[in-house]
Amino acid sequence: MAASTTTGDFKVIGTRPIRPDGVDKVTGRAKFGADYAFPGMLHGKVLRSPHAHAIIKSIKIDKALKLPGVKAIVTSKDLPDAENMLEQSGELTVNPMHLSMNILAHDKVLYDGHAIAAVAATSPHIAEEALRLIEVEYEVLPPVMTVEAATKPGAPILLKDLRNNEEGDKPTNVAQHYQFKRGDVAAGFKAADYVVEREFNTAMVHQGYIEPHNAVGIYNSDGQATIYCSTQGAFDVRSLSAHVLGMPVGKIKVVPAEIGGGFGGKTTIYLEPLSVLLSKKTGAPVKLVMSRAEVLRASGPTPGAKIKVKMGATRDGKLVAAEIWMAYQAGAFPGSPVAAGALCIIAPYTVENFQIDAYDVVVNRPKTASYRAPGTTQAAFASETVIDELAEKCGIDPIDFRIKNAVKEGAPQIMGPPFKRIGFIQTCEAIKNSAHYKSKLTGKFRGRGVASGFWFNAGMQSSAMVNIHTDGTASVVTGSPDIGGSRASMAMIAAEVLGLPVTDVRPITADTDSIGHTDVTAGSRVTFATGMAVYEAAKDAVRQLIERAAKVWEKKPDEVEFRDGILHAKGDGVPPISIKQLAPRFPRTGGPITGRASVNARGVGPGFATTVVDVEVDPDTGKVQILRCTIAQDAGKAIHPSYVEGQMQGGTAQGIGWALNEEYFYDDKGTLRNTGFLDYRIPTCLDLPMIETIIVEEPNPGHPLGVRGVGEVSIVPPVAAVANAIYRAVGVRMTQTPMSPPKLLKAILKHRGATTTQHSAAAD
Amino acid sequence: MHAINYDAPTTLDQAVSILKTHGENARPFCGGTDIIIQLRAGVRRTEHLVDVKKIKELQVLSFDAKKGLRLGAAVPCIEISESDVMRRHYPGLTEAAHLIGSLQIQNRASVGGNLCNGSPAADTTPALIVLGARARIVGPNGEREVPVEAFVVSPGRTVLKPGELLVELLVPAPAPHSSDAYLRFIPRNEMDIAVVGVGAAVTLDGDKVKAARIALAAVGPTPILASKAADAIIGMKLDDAALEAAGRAASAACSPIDDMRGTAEFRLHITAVLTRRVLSIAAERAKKN
Amino acid sequence: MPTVVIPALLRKFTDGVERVEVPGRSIRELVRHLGERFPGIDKQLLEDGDIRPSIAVSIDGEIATGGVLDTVGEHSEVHFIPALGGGEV
Amino acid sequence: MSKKTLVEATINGETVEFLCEPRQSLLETLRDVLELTGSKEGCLTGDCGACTVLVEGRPVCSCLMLGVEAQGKNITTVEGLATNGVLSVLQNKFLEHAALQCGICTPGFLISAKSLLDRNPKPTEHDVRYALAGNLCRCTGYDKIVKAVLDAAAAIRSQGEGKAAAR
Repeated sequence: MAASTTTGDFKVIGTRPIRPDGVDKVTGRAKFGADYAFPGMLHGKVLRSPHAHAIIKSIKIDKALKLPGVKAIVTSKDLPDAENMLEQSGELTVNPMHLSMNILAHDKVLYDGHAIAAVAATSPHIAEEALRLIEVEYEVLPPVMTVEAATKPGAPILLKDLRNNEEGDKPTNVAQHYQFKRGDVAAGFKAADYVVEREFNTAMVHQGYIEPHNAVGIYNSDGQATIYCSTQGAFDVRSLSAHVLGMPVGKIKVVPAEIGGGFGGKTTIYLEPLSVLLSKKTGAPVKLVMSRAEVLRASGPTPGAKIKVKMGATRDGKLVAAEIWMAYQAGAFPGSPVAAGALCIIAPYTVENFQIDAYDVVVNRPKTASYRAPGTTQAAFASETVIDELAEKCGIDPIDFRIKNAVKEGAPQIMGPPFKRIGFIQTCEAIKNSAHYKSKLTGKFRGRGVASGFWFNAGMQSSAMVNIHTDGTASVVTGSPDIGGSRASMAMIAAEVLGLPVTDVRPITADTDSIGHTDVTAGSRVTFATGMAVYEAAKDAVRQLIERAAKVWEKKPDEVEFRDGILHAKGDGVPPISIKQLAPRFPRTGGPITGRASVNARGVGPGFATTVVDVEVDPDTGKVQILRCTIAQDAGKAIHPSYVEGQMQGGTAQGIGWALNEEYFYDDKGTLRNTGFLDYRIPTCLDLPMIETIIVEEPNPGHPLGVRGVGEVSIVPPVAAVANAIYRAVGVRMTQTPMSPPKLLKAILKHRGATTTQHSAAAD
Repeated sequence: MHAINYDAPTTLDQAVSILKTHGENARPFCGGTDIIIQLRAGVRRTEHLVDVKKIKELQVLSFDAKKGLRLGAAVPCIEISESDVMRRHYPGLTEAAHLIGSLQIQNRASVGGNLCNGSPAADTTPALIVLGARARIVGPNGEREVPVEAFVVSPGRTVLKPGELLVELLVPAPAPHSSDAYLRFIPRNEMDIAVVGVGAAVTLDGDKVKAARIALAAVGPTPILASKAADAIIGMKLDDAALEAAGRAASAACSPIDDMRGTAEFRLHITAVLTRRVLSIAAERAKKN
Repeated sequence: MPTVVIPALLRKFTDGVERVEVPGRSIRELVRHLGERFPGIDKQLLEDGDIRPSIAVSIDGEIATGGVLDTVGEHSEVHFIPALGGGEV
Repeated sequence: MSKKTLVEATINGETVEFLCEPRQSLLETLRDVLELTGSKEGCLTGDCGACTVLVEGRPVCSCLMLGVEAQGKNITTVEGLATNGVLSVLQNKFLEHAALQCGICTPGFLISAKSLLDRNPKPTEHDVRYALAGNLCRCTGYDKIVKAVLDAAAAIRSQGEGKAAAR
């Protein structure tokens, strides 16, 4: 891979063409997972635990099986044994035993909503009625809902085999301890003029994609299974399902349907192996679709966190020390993104002395999954609030404070290696120079807050093919499900290299049998890594076009040049020809042209974003209105600026929802109370202003087009930015999410009480 | 959902007869925006849904300056919020109807259905109560009228007996120098259920309050007529002290719970805040009438 | 000689030393030499003869993808860090 | 299983007859019986709006209406928005403005937006946001959706003016 960055003129990249799948999406023709139907198809439903923590003593299915229309029922007895070990699967590590236990509870249920059995019947209504006839006997255990409850001495143990890296053979709920440190923390704090120390608590929140999980499984008598589903990674569904079902990977084909949002939540499996098991038992295709309540109770939200941050700065605004303790709720099985959170929490700043301790803790909540910059929004809420406070103590504008401490090329990352070319300061400068930040915010109970965020982005494996058709147009085949418009970017990259108009390039997302392995659509990696594969595949096609033209002209390939879609013979007066003119000659010059490339992409460029938010607080109710919001983000190079802006706006909106109202609300029995969009409150159209965007383009030297991932970092700053804005509006520092009206009002009243007491004390 | 039967009678007699035949196993069905969800979730069970939308008595929306308002139980909320007559004479009830769910919900849900669902958080119920509305009920044993404040008996349960049907709501004509208002508190700006709702109707005599009614939603097991809160301002000028007193009395009338929508403590505070705000709005409107 | 930066929690094997120079031209050789000098540390890094799935290797500032097969230069700086991303399923 | 009922309705301008159980929602009927899968299921509680269709020109959540209630009604789904294969102004504006990412909410938004523009040709930003508040989108932050609807309104108005001038 050439490390040089293309900065030349682009013809297609940077323009805003209509997305190739657009018409299907506005006419209702696009087929999402739940839209698939097959002759003789059965409908499946899943029985779920009403208890947060209980031993399953028995499951009786006889009555349910007798209900007319019921064709099969599966429980964990139908699953093969799976190994208790760790294996790499794309962005995630996988423990097959834990995965199997999450698909169908083995001997214990570990959260409200944990799957116990699945039914296939001739209609979804009959399958649902059958669930009520399955009799499960439980021995209910005390639920362990928080990090504190899970780590106190004598806490009930969720997983009897769980051991961590520090406590030897002692059963525990702490799955892992991570530590990162550098320099001399004590000396650092000694040098500090100001020290701020606060404890933060964030609620578990959900990605909130509008499309529920779904799967159609078809098992054939020859042992071959096909799964249609909405997923971020068809190849991961294949390998994870193979683990759970004890099937060879090669016996499973996964066809990725259109996907109605994922944000990380559709990188694992829930229904897919059940659809195959039920199909195997019945001989018919079986479709399962989760209800919204099932999505909230039993898919993978992102952890609630407890984070203690202590940071020190000198009077002139230089950060000198940080001491951080963080513990994340992994859910019922190990594997929260707490390590990522730890590596990101102060990543935007140069701090010479720090120690970060991070703990992954199991609790009786659903197993968490990825959510947009996993683990980092929680972390940034804590650190960026403390930084805001330090800036205030130093009397420095919060943006200037960030710029003063910002990491630059060559500065060591938390994990050690130095940064390459990055655009953090540029995002700060962009906000500082924005019309928004320069505007004056007037009015009572209004405040402006800023915050920044960092996310690594991911590389990993991708495959791509570029086929040149007989009329000189092309198709681009990749294995990356398109959740935000990435197909448009893939077509644009191929069109740029081939010198074709983008409308002459059709992109498709292929199934697992039709393209080489491609890792999950996550980690902001599609435009970066799959884009790299597409770029290489298109270059491969160009190389072949040159060879063919050389053959036609009876020249050597190095005597042919390819520019803007036209082949030129060097030297003599041979008239140049276009791909279209050359295409009819393919049969006589060696057959069809397919460019191919597979990459395990290196050269990932991290992303930074800085966000400014204006709020107005109703001091009598604690309700917050977002008045104005602007985000600046480094995209490296924006292939399709509209969809880059879309990622920035969408992440910002999710961050605002996280800040203000979203939370998992469990009662004292560990039952989730808000299982629908009525009480799991994601922002509506009326809750948000227009979200202004500034795309910063600081090219990533590790990508041929300068691309960085853009999908995730936008969600990182808003929670802290809102908290900082609330502080400036009403004088209270919020240290928990959501900053919902009851919580904010309580803080305001407490603050008002405190200030009144102070005033009256002064008056006395 | 379990299997159900569906009927769509076109006359009151037919409806009552079907409801009587099936007794406990039948339920009137209107906009469906609550009951379909409840049947799906298994929190309510019924064998027969009796769709009452085709009965013309339930679709009446008429206003008479002397007799007041007749509001058929099946009139969708959207017709109320789009009605100039309603906005002029009953602005509080109109805004309550306008607050229910999204436009998609308002096109289906009715004020009568909102009442029969028996939720303590129903937005239109306090708005009806403050107007002195009465519910006209028809059943196998004839007709009866019940004041709206007595209609809901516990969460999800009403005075309707098996076989009975709410036909219409009768609302007195507004007195001179009077008006009404309704405010609710929700965490977002749309799509939520009231954490607290407060309705008020005020009649002025010069700058003093001649008559008033205040009703509360989502702060007890049923909608609450807060008479003591109204008593606190009757005969008074609506100044800050009077508003404070009304707010305190309204809070005192509540018995809220902690839940995912808010803590009891929060609800008590918000009840006082909204009572002050809604009284000011109602009084401003009354001055113009 | 390449430099290996020891992760904080493995510094108990190195008496708290953070940076060590280790001979070798591949990750496999570096880990073997590390293990010879600091007994036990190699077992923390390896599983079935390759780098553990929960650990990523950074060579000269870039996440490497070849596990023990990746080659290192005379002056390379190597970090062992947690595998990033969304956690575990 | 409860007995199926024969229902006759006009869907996207065509008279159709279909059989459905009373417990089947209009959404289920459209998707599973009539194979019109453009209307989406997001919540089944009327909170997300992905299943929005027009019934007698008014937007409703088809998940909260029974299939049997469609008897004699005139219903429009996303499949009925284009005319003879030509996209409506709204559909085109959604594409031009990149007003969709995953696209699962798009059918519902298009229907709600159509209902707004049919009644209010000159909506303000607030009018648009209010009319779309019953439709949840998790991808876009709504910015580009609101802009697309405002631009569609302007385009429809100028078309109308063009036609008026031509007369």
